[in-house]
Amino acid sequence: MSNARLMQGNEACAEGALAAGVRFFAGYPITPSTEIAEIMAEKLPLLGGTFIQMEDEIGSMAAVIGASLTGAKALTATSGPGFSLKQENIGFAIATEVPCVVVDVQRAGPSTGLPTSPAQADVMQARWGTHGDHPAIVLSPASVQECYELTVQAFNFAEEFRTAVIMLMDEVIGHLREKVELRENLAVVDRKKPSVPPDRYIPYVNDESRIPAMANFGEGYRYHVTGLTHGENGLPTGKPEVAGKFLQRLTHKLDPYLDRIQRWEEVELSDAELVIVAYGCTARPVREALGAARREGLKVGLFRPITIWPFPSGEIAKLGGRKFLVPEMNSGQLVGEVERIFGPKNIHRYNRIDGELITPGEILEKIREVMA
Amino acid sequence: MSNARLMQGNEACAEGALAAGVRFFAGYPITPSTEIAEIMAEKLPLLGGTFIQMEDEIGSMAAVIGASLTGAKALTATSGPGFSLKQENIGFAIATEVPCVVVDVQRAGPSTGLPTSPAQADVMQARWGTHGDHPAIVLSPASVQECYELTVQAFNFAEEFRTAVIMLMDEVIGHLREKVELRENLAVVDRKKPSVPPDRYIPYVNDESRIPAMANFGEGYRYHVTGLTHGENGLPTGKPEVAGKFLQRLTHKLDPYLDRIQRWEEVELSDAELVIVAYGCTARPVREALGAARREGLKVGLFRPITIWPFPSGEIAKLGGRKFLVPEMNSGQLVGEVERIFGPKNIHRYNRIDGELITPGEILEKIREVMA
Amino acid sequence: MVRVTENTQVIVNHDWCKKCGICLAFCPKRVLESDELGRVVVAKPEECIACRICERLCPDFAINIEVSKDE
Amino acid sequence: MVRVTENTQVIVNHDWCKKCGICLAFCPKRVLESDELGRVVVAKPEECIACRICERLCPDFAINIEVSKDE
Amino acid sequence: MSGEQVLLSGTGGQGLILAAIMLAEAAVLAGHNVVQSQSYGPEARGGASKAEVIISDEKIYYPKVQTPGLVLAMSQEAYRKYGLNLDEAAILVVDSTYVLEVKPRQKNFYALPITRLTRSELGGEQSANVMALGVVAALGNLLTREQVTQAVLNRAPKGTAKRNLKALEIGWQLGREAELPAGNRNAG
Amino acid sequence: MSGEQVLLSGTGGQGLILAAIMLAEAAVLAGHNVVQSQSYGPEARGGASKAEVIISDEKIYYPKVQTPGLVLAMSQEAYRKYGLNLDEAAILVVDSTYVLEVKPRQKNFYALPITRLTRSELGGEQSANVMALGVVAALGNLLTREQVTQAVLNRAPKGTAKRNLKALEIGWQLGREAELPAGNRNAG
Amino acid sequence: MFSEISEYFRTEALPHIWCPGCGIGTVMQALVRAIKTLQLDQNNIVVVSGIGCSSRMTGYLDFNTLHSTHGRALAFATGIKAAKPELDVFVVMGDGDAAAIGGNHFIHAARRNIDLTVIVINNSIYGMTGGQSSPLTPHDKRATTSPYGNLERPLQLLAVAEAAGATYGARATAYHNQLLTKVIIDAYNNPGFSVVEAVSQCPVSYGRRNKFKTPADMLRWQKEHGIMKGRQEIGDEEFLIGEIFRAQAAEYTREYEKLRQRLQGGER
Amino acid sequence: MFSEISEYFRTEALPHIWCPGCGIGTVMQALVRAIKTLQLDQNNIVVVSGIGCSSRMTGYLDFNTLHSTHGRALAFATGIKAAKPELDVFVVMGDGDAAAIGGNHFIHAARRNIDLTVIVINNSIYGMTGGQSSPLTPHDKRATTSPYGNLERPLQLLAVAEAAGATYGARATAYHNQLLTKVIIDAYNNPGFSVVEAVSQCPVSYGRRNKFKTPADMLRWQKEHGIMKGRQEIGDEEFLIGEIFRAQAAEYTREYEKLRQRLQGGER
Ligand SMILES: Cc1ncc(C[n+]2csc(CCOP(=O)(O)OP(=O)(O)O)c2C)c(N)n1
Ligand SMILES: Cc1ncc(C[n+]2csc(CCOP(=O)(O)OP(=O)(O)O)c2C)c(N)n1
Ligand code: SF4
Ligand code: SF4
Ligand code: SF4
Ligand code: SF4
Ligand code: SF4
Ligand code: SF4
Ligand SMILES: [Mg+2]
Ligand SMILES: [Mg+2]
Repeated sequence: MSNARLMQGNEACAEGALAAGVRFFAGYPITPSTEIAEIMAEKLPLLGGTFIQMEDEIGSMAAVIGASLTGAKALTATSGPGFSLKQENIGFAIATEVPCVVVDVQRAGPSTGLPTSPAQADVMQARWGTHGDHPAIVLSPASVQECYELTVQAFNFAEEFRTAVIMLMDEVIGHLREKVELRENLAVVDRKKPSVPPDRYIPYVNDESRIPAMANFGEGYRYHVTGLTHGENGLPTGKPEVAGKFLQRLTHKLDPYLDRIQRWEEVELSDAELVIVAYGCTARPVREALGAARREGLKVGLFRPITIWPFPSGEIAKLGGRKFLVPEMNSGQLVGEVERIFGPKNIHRYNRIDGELITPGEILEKIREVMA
Repeated sequence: MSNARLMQGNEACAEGALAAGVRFFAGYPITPSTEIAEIMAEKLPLLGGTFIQMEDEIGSMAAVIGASLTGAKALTATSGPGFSLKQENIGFAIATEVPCVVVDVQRAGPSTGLPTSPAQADVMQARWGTHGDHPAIVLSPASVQECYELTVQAFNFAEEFRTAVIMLMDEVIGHLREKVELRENLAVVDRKKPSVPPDRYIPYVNDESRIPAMANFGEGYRYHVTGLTHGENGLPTGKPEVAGKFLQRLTHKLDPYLDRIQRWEEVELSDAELVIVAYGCTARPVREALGAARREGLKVGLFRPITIWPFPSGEIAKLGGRKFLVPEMNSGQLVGEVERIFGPKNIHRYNRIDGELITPGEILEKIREVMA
Repeated sequence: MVRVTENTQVIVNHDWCKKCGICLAFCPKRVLESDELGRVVVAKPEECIACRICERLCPDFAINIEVSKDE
Repeated sequence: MVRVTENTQVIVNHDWCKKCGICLAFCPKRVLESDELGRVVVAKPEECIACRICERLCPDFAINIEVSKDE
Repeated sequence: MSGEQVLLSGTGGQGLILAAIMLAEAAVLAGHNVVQSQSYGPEARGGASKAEVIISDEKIYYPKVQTPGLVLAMSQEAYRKYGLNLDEAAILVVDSTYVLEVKPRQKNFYALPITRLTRSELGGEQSANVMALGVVAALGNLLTREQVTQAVLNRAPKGTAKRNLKALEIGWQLGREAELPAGNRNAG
Repeated sequence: MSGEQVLLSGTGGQGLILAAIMLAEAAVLAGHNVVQSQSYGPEARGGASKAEVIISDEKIYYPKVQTPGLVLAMSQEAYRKYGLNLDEAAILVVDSTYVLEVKPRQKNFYALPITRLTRSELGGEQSANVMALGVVAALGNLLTREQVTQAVLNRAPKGTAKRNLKALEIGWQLGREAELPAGNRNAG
Repeated sequence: MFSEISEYFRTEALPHIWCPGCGIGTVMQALVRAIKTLQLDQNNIVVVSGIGCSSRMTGYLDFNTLHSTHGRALAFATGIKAAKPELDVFVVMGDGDAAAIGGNHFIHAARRNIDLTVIVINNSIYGMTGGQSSPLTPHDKRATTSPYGNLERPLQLLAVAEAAGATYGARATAYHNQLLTKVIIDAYNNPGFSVVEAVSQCPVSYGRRNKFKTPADMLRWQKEHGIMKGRQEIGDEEFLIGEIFRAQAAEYTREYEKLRQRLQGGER
Repeated sequence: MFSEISEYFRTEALPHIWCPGCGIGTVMQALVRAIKTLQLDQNNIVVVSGIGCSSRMTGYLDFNTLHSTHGRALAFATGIKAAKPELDVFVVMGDGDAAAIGGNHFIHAARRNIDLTVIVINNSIYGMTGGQSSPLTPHDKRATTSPYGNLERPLQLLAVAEAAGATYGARATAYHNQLLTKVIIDAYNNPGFSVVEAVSQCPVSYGRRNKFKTPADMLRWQKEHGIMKGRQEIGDEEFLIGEIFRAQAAEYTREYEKLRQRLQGGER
């Protein structure tokens, strides 16, 4: 017997959060993400943490930001309709640089749609859902093990880069049960604390790192947090010079760290004439189809973005000159990013939007068609 | 004296709405869109219509959809934070195919940002802000006259194609005062009514037109409206065949009409070596810089998308082989659509995000740089 | 005095009935019983007093009391 | 009896004062007046009874009553 | 083992998802790779219910059952959807309590009165899922009885262990016995 | 006329935006093209306020003033921002009620006690904006007195027409007179 | 007999999706009986719901029906009624729908006293999503997100409605379904914002976790704990049924119509 | 004297942005005086606000301050208090902020009786956006979106708070600023959700449109219409000031702490 456990994707996500040190959860139930809240409701008080079911998703997002300001690692989880509602406050977390993680377990939409069926149609929303310019980190797990590990990673990114990180799951992965190893030796990152006494603390300092140190409420560093454009002292200002500098830093704060943030998996790419770019649940039928295709002598490989935003364009650019196929459970979203690298020539799509997971057979057929 | 009137962009938008036959407005104040609500509050009861100030933006969007179901042409107006909040119900309007128009007068964000300063940073949100796959029509006026005319157009599109249309204005245009001619002979389109008796009415019929005829509540055609995926009879279903068919029709309902929906303006493009793609307020400094550049012998022209979504890619593709410059008051949004057409080579950007309108001087300098 | 009970019919729509057991539990006359698979059986139709409690409490419109007019 | 009024100073911070006129209107002793541009003038400092009404009602922390300790 | 695909089908409320989880758990205990998934009707109750388990010693990519090796159908509708046209190489188990009309089938067919037996032996329908699990596990030859027993213990809601173990035992027995006269039985 | 650019500056509450609208309205009445815009402090009140008008017979693309032909400064801060380094070819009008420190300037400079005069002539500061408009319009030589009068009538809040017409008259007079001794006056 | 009321149903959509023993069907019956009694014009009736088990009701009713978004039914209904006041607008919501995410629309619709007939189906739980606690879950009761018993107190929905400005409030249960029909009739007849709290059983997501063995047990609990208004003291888990409050106030759409007429008469 | 309280301010941020005669500054002074009287640890105080003129207050106060999003201050504050109950959390909101877009968070924070000290600055209008009607704008008064006079009735905010479960409610005015300081102290001392409605003047966006010539006129109106609780009848535009209600109930964060301890003691 191994020490592996059978676990659902949503459960693994919750366990990952606990492993990352999460001690606060605020949420509002919604299929297919609810299990995450239910597990947190059970476990957090046992660990001295806090679970609170808020009156709606907007309040949940707000409570998570509030909790994070006191120093707690804080999580919320939702699905499409709730994700739409959270957008304003997600923008607030990003603008005020308060670390937190938002899980969106995608279901089929738009609107109420097919609440119990999978889709990958919040991909663009995860990048652009809140108003105004902003940076975004969005991760996409393709297995239950990854739900666990990427949730830890999401918190590490949130804490290190002081931002709201999106875990973009889908109904297939969230409800799937697989063997998971809850590795204990995962690196856990905590936010950088001020190294100076309160009177010398500059809460939104614009230094080379682009990531200011963060004091927690109640620890003697009194400062101001506002969603208005603000100076390095945190106080609001509309002066174009100051506001502009802040917005430049904010919008480009991730740029120096892209190497570390962008993650992907490559499968049989070296000799591949066709590169399939697939992520989340869709990567799985692709993986299955790959074997069959290779057996037919079709030189095809998989590029699986794990970080879907910032999209690993640089890495994909290196694969220029080949054909691409981007299968998605939407009517074509991330494929646009591949087009931005190469233009639309030789970029193929395969889309399914009826709430059913794409099958290996469909992928294989499409591979044959594209390579014919 | 001419019969032209001095009018603010927001005012022209309100007048356009009235000219289109709007008799219902629900909203929640927010700078820089508030004047639209204020004008509607004054004028609608005089015209036998209804203005209601709701408790928030979510409720405003809901009330507008409700009113439209009774047959009223209905409008709401907001800015960034409110636009984020409306996203869930915008998705509902699109999914249930209830005509309405949402004005977003863009201000600088993210979050509260610079509430009284302009930006163009909700461009991607206007396309992708709500969860799930969905079609979108988004219009971008560059003058006060266009605020008037495009609002009429927005309602015509909403009514003809049964969808929520976004008027994506910006603070510059919304608060600008210019001479406007309130043309009386503008074409006004009304939703297609059922031509069959109630017992033969199929509320979400999937015919060639892709746009079902719409009965109004209270007129004898009793039917069901739901944001769940539904069959042609309007009743909810999760069956992949039926749901998939519905979602296909919905997502692609605009495809046959792109020719009519996509609008743009071309200025001095015939011999242009550099094409500037600019929209909304940014088109104005570009227009001004064009003259100066031409005087310097620089062959440069303007392509101004008026319909920014669906983006007129086909038209721009015809301009292949030239250089492109996409100046925006954001850190690069619509430029991605141009890159999708050609790949990133020869596509240049110019971005300003400090809340100040780009100047003709900046554009001119950039033109020189790009053409050097 | 007219005995309406005699002309009462208790009709169960088995396509709609979900075997929740509510009608059984509240029938004052124990007209209804359930079989081994939980299906509603009109065991003592003659006892029915047409009080319609079952009809009103049934969440599924699955039980119907028909009283014939000619008493 | 100590007459504190004698040691009271009424100090207006003109950098903060927004000339709203509230202090003038509520001073029970009419200590304060406004000049032709609306600026607050301490016209009758000697009348001030240090009631601090002006101080508490001023929305701008622009008027200060200093009572010297040595009466 | 490479890709044993099991499909448990019936109606919401019969507890088939839990049975599938127990089956998957047992496979984990046995050191196999496993994926378990399900699909719901409109937000989780009432209609058709389907739970899937794939057990393999290789990596499992595609998580949905494509060619089931064993199908359990606990309602007529489930039989119609998943049993009726099932390849004869695959094992088909139907709960004859609910599945009353079946198409004759040459082999690998077991019609067993699972729910009826649960009622009579355990006084109520709860644990019919575990009895079914016993049948499936015994017929599928996938796992040892100990592994399945342990899985039931791990996953049974507290307070129900005893009852469920008993159900499992009966189910296991039922499966074994059904198998004895070698396949081709139509107990419809 | 090609691109007359006018900038009215001061603090929020002085009504300069309304004055700018009236100016723009007059230009429309005169058949010109015009754009009028403004910028606010933090959501509309308190701080600095700037209203801009561009009048032209050609199409006006860029809506913001780039090289003002006339600047009105009704506060010391506004003077510092827009008046201090103004090209001497442009006309600079300051309200000497508020703008107390000015840099000497060779020409096109008019320091006039607009607010003070409004107080003394009209008993209160309301309408100082319209008086300023009168000055600006007279000095700018942009429009006829009738056009400006009509614009004030069109745009004045109801109940204030009489007062505003009087303010306009005084302002116009003030502007005309200031101009008479030919430019270079420093009434600081 | 179902045939007496079947004209008000989309019979082709039945049987409905609710679980065995769920009280929502019983509440639906009471509503339809009220509408039948009121003899309203079917074409003139709009029923609006949000999202939840309760809100699926609109799919089964043969009126103009709108199944909107979670919590927003009253805002949609406000738009409908404000735009076309001659429609008879009913609103059906779950307790989570109405009191959790929808709480703000609830108090503002009440404040406006807009003429809507509102039925809140209170099953003390989020049924649709599988049994999380709602703002109306009683203290100490179990839910999947209150695994140790609910720490919070339930919202006094009718008290809030009254404080916010509603002009009619009543409570009945699935068990007391004739009373339910009656108070729905009264609610409709009140020209203003009228709320009926319909206590209902959710055997699957609430009952199972809270020691109710069968749906019938839950109905018995309703029978025993619903106390007709008038009795002076009520015990622990008891609650009042019947008309709870009634008040007088101007109704929104009528006020708006007066404004239109005033303005069209030239006044401002 | 400002110097007595200046330690609680970010003096570098003054003068503030509020209009001449705006009452928010006066309310801010009353709040600071209350905090000074209470002798609270400055580092332990959090002040949360939403968006609006009133909510700009947090920028001027030298505590841990959070200027959040419109209407959501209480939800942010709930997260702060729930995560770190030892903090003293004050919440400052405008009437629109608290009662319009924020109404739902308001009733649910009240229901939880979470230990927050809430000051709603009621100037009867949306000040920041230039004078639209708020849910607390009195009937018939003018606003830019009620150009013909407000058709709606104002929300009885304290009545709703009480019905929803708040355990302390009081009202004072900018004019009655010593009372205001006192009720803020009492509100802080009440271990639960405590609401102070601070009636304030907005001369620019409300006063001008509603026949108040000067800020002083508005303060005079407050003086004359604010009636100390106790008097039996109050007239038309009059309103009660002083402590309005007080109640007993379990407080959310303390209940949660009890749960943690119970579970860590091994119980479930
Ligand atoms: C914005 C949004 N959040 C959450 C959900 C998920 N959701 C669906 S129904 C529901 C609650 C149902 O509870 P209730 O309103 O009491 O209705 P019931 O199912 O109990 O009848 C929730 C949270 C959703 N559909 N939309
Ligand atoms: C989501 C959102 N909607 C609307 C606004 C615009 N807005 C800013 S403040 C405000 C209302 C201000 O009124 P109130 O809360 O009473 O505060 P006051 O300014 O009167 O102090 C509004 C509607 C916003 N910032 N965010
Ligand atoms: S109450 Fe209705 S559904 Fe329930 S058992 Fe009786 S007939 Fe069947
Ligand atoms: S009508 Fe009354 S007596 Fe007859 S079966 Fe129904 S409940 Fe029993
Ligand atoms: S109250 Fe204050 S701001 Fe107002 S006039 Fe007096 S000192 Fe100046
Ligand atoms: S302290 Fe009292 S008496 Fe003295 S100036 Fe102020 S208000 Fe007048
Ligand atoms: S979950 Fe509860 S409320 Fe929903 S249908 Fe089932 S029993 Fe009814
Ligand atoms: S608008 Fe009103 S509330 Fe806002 S600062 Fe000015 S006076 Fe105060
Ligand atoms: Mg419920
Ligand atoms: Mg206010």
